Amino acid sequence: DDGGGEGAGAGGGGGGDGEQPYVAIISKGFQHQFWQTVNQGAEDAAEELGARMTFDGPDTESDVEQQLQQLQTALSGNPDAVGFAALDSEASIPILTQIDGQGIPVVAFDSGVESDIPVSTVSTDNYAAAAEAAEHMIELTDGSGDVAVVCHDQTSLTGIQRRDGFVETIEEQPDMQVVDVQYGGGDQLQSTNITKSILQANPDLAGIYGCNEGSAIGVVNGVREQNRAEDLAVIGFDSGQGQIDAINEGIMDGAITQDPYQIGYQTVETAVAAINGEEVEETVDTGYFWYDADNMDDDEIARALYE
Amino acid sequence: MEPHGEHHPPGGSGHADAPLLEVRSVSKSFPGVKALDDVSLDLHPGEVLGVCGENGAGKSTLMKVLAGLHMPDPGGQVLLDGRPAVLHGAKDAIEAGIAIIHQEFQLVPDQTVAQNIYMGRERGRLLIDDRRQEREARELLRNLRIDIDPARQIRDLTVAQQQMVEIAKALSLDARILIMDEPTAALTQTEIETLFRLIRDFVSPTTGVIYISHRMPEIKEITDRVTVMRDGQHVGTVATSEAEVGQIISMMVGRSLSTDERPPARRIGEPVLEVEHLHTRDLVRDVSFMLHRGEILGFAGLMGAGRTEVARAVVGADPATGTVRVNGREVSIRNPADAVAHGIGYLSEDRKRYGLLLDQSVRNNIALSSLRSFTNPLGLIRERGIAAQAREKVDALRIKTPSVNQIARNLSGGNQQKVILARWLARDCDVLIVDEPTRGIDVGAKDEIYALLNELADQGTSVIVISSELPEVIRLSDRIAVMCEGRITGVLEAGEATQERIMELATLYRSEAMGVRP
Amino acid sequence: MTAAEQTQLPDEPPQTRERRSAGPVSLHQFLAFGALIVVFAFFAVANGNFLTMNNVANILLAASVTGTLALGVTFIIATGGIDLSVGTGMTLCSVMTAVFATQEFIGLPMPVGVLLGVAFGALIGLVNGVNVAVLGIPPFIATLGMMMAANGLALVISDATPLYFTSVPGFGQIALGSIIPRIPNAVVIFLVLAVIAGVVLGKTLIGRYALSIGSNEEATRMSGVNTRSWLIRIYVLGGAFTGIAGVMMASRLNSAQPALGVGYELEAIAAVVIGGTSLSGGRGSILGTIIGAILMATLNNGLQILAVPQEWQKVAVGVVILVAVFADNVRRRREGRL
Amino acid sequence: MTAAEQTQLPDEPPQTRERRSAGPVSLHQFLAFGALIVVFAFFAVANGNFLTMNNVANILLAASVTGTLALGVTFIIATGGIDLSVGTGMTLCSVMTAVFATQEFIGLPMPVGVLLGVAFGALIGLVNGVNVAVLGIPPFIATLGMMMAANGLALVISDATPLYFTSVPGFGQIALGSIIPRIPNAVVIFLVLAVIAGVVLGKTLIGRYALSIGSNEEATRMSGVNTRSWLIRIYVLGGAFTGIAGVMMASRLNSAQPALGVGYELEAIAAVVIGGTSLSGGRGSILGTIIGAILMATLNNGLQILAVPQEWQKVAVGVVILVAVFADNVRRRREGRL
Ligand SMILES: Nc1ncnc2c1ncn2[C@@H]1O[C@H](COP(=O)(O)OP(=O)(O)OP(=O)(O)O)[C@@H](O)[C@H]1O
Ligand SMILES: Nc1ncnc2c1ncn2[C@@H]1O[C@H](COP(=O)(O)OP(=O)(O)OP(=O)(O)O)[C@@H](O)[C@H]1O
Ligand SMILES: [Mg+2]
Ligand SMILES: [Mg+2]
Repeated sequence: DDGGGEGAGAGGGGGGDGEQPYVAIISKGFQHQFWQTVNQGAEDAAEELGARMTFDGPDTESDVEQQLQQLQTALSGNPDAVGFAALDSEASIPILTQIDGQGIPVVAFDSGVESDIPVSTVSTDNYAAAAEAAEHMIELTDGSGDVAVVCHDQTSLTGIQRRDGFVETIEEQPDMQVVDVQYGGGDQLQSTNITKSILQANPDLAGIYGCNEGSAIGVVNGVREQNRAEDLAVIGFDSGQGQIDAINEGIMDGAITQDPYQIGYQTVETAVAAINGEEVEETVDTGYFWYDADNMDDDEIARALYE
Repeated sequence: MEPHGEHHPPGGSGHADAPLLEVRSVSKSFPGVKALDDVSLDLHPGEVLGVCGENGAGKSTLMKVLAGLHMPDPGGQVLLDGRPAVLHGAKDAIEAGIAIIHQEFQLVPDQTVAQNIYMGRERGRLLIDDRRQEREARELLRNLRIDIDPARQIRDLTVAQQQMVEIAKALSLDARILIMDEPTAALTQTEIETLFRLIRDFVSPTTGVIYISHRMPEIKEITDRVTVMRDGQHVGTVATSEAEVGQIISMMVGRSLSTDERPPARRIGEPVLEVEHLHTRDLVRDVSFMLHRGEILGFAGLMGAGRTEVARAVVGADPATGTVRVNGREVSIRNPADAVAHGIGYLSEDRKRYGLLLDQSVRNNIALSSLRSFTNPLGLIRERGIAAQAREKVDALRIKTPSVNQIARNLSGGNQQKVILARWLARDCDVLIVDEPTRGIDVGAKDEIYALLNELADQGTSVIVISSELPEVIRLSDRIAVMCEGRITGVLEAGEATQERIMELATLYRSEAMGVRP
Repeated sequence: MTAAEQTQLPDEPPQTRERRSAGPVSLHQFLAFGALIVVFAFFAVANGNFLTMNNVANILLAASVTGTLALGVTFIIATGGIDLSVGTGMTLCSVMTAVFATQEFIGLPMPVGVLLGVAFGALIGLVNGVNVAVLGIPPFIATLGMMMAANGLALVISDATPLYFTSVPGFGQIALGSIIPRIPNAVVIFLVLAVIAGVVLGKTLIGRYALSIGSNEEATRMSGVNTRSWLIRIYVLGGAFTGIAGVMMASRLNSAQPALGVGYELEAIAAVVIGGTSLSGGRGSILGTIIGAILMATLNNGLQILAVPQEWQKVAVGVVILVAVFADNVRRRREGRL
Repeated sequence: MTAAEQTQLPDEPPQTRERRSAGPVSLHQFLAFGALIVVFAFFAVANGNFLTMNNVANILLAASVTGTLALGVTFIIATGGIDLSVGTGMTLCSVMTAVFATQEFIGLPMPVGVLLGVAFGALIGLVNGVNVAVLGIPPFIATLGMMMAANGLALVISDATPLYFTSVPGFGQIALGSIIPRIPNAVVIFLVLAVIAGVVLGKTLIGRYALSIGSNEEATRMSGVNTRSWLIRIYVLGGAFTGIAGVMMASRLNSAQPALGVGYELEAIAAVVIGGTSLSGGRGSILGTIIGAILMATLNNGLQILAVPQEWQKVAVGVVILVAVFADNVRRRREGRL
């Protein structure tokens, strides 16, 4: 059902089908800095390429229904391409099939969709990134001791991958063990309280890992409030002022960052290419970095960090 | 209060001749109802003015205008000491020296007696001094000779005690004009006497009282003049000493009424309801009685004697032990639904709390107990049947309402009472327990209700009438059970029941009524 | 009523106002409906892509799950209660439907699985009803407890992973098939349920008693209605709607998403209240609830199509809810119903 | 009362029960307190790390933000209202405090910035109060609208990024410093506020009228109390607590986190109700609220220390809330208050 917009007299602001390519992006959220940075990258790309874009995401990363609803609504705007970060790739198949049927290219980003509908997938390998976090944890603890995980959510794909990548790598170590995994919904305060409880329950803990920005901040706060910065290895995920400060203060030993700006940028770039009928890569790996006090100021790293 | 300079000389147009309060051509319309139509009335210093009228005549509406709760329609005027007053809200009225005891209680149930009395003028500077409030309230109540502990919560008081608190609160306001809207509806003889004493103490050359009641003997006893209203209009004002009760009544209803005659004795059938060894946790002690087919059994007693509690226990509204037999078979009644299933209906004395669905229509209120009989085989309710029934009852009981779709809250107090009565008449119970069935009902309607109860009994329904008005119990009942302190102290046959005999039994265990010291 | 009097209204407390107002239910929706028309017209003019057959179907589809929850909540609120457990309860029902119907678990035939899913909703309602009516726990707390418990149980049972219905052919068709061309079945189901709910609330004993209990529970009880048992039935009925919504949700997502559901209860309650049902009980309107649900869905949809930044969307929805309810109050006051 | 009679209790409708029960407030907390003791004892026995000075301070710290919100909510609920906006309202106040105090924005001196942050909370309360008392919008809807609007505004103003207080020296000390050794200031602030709230609720006009309005608004008005204006003041007071909680939260996180806040309102309300304040208004207890808040924090802390899987934690908290409130009802019934 393309060509729906009949101009609607006075307003006319909506359609604009012909001139500018329109990319509708449905992300996994909008309230957190990570997604805001993705949004920023996408906006910049759109501007450079002369495209129009919109950006929406559900309130929480468990609200699959809201996300699909937003995707559905976005279709009413007659986009020329769709960027989509599926919360649940399987549940999105029917609507993706519908989009495919309308001949609209789909670019998956952040996490993949298990289907051949997307023309390209722009993402970070969260499992590998988490495994890298674990490697650093092993290094920091000399390969022995108990560690704990504070995660943002137990059902979303990123939540699961960042937990499992870490836990499974740690468990391979003979002398290491993950004693507790708790979920704080990415809420900084709740994550703080959780961290403190974990430290309380495990006085001999050797290290602790926070799975996303909010969780990592919570871990930092908890460690700070319990005065355990000295003897604990603390590892975070994503960036943001809070984690950067914590690394500078020496509370946090380091963190994994993805490159959300690039994720946003490349998604739009790929989508516009697809609209223009150009050949696109099946996967675009936007990469991840380990950053700590030593390399934080390196150009390559600093570009990927957001404050 | 805003003095209008234009028509009246400012200041003292002479306190001596100006009435304390004057109402000039006040009208008040509600959607579909003209509750007041060009009403005028005056109250002179030092007098008690009675206001009479049928249910829905507009008495309460007029008083609410004076209390600042309703704005009258444009055109009318309220004058205090000869000066026009604009009463915007309760505070204005209180500041203008008008205290009012509303027909429906206006107390805060979760707070104490003292806190209620001083509501709006709390004692203490930075912090509320509850001790002082209690002390002052105790003093006040002692001076008024009302025996209620000021530290008790309102919700733990009986209806009558609450009424006494309302009275004490109004008197404590140091008002010049005291308005009482059916203050005795919840009181028994002893408290009524206390109230009259308080009114007489209150009246002075600078104060006046407006007294609304449906009870003619009270009007005769306490008022100096009587203003009669009908259908929202002022019918006339007469000096009490010069007017016969019959004359007042015919002004009210526009016709004369039959006299208070007991109908000839009925033929009474076999026992329908037998109650044995009834006990409740708080009050009722070993109550046993028997009710026969077609009989009207009266329950008399002082306030707090436990009549209501017996009724509530019998219908399963409150926990109790004892046995109840219906038509000779022992039954287990755990809640009012069980009671109704066994053919026992109970009309509560507290219509607002236990009776009305205030926000629902008259027809829904009437249909509540009989709803099931209006369902078709599919389980759907037949609205037409409900409406027809409601219209029939509204006509039969002469309920004053613009339509059966009117919200119950908008009906006058007496008409609300009739609606609940209609509900039980629609249900067709074998045993009907009516608790203060004529509370707030006008004289004309009272007669109709008496006739109705008699008719019910004649048709074989057994009725228990609980009433604080002795003439009412005596007039209606075939037998009268008298209670005192939770026990039945005697059962009198119709022939032997006199007010004196009943009072004797009602005070068997104590020389003074609970709540009020003589 | 004259204009003079409107300005002269003595300061009546609004809560009392609300409690006092009532009347034939048919009138109440009028304003919510007005608000819906205004919002619709606005979006239609502002963006040409809004008023297409396709997008209207979208809006209705978006309204159907919350709307179904809201239908059940209408009954609970009519009694003067509240149900905070519908959101996570719905999710638990999705999960249980997966347990009953998918091959990975019990693998019952689809219709049986669906029925059991709905029955599970009724069971949740039963527990709520017993907690409220028999144990005397205030509805807010009883259903708050259930909200948390259901959230936890959904995660426990599903092991915190989505359960897919791939093994249940045709399950996705329940919500997304189109018996009527171009209209998703979920919309049809919602509207059929709405008609049923309207009849049940207005024309049957359970509906009448719900309103009576909300109006004055004691008086209803004293009139010989077994309020305890009816209250339980009302919560069971509400729970059944939760169950249906759970099945619809599962079908729409072709999976049970165990972490979903928190927040849906507020949306459902908001739809009910925007539709003119009073939170103090005694007054309720199914038509209003439907309009309320569609109004919320329309707002979300229209604002997104206008590409309003999402944070402003939230502000706008909050303000529109306030304005709609306020305007409704004004209208009722005009009509002298307050 | 004999044993025989207890079994014969007729089924009284619980809502009325609740309404009817009352009495000296001091008694009400007894059971919530009992529940707290039981929970505490259980965790102490189950895990040796639970009962340390440090962990007790942790629990109190965890209770202090929600507890402060709950103090304000107690006043609103006492009037028979409800406040759903405290969670996101708190966040908005955090953001506004950052706007006032940090160098990146206005950069006022810290005490001024903090005061303005609190005042902003009062402003939110004012809007709620006007919506409820003047415009006649039911509290649930008025504060639901505000909840959404505040959520959106916090994101808009902060541009959806956390605002850090690094430029405001000493700001973190507001919550985390220790005037009293080993006790974080947030705990001290919370307890001081609790004492103030207790006096205000019990001994001043605003508290008294809050309870009166909740018990019988019409009667209160007829006593010459300007209920409209008092209601507004009560909402403003509640809003001020929201503002203080916002500052405490910001100080604790040394940043304003704009996406936070949804869900805190239910926790605050739960604390209030567990503490014996009746949702139908007229009855309220600050001591109860404190105990309720600490009980919830203890549960979360203890279950985490026991490393109970999170999904089971939710179930456990839900069930404990139900049991605590139910047991409280039973006790009150025993005392013949029902
Ligand atoms: N708020 C209202 N809305 C609509 N009608 C009302 C309202 N208040 C009173 N009425 C109507 O006004 C008329 C007068 O009522 P009012 O209460 O003044 O009667 P009353 O003389 O006090 O009767 P009663 O003796 O029964 O108390 C009645 O018909 C009543 O239904
Ligand atoms: N302690 C109490 N707390 C609450 N309500 C009470 C208490 N005592 C009595 N009541 C209620 O007050 C009302 C009257 O009490 P009771 O049954 O003892 O007296 P009665 O003989 O019917 O007198 P009345 O003429 O006042 O109705 C009843 O509704 C009863 O439930
Ligand atoms: Mg009257
Ligand atoms: Mg009685």
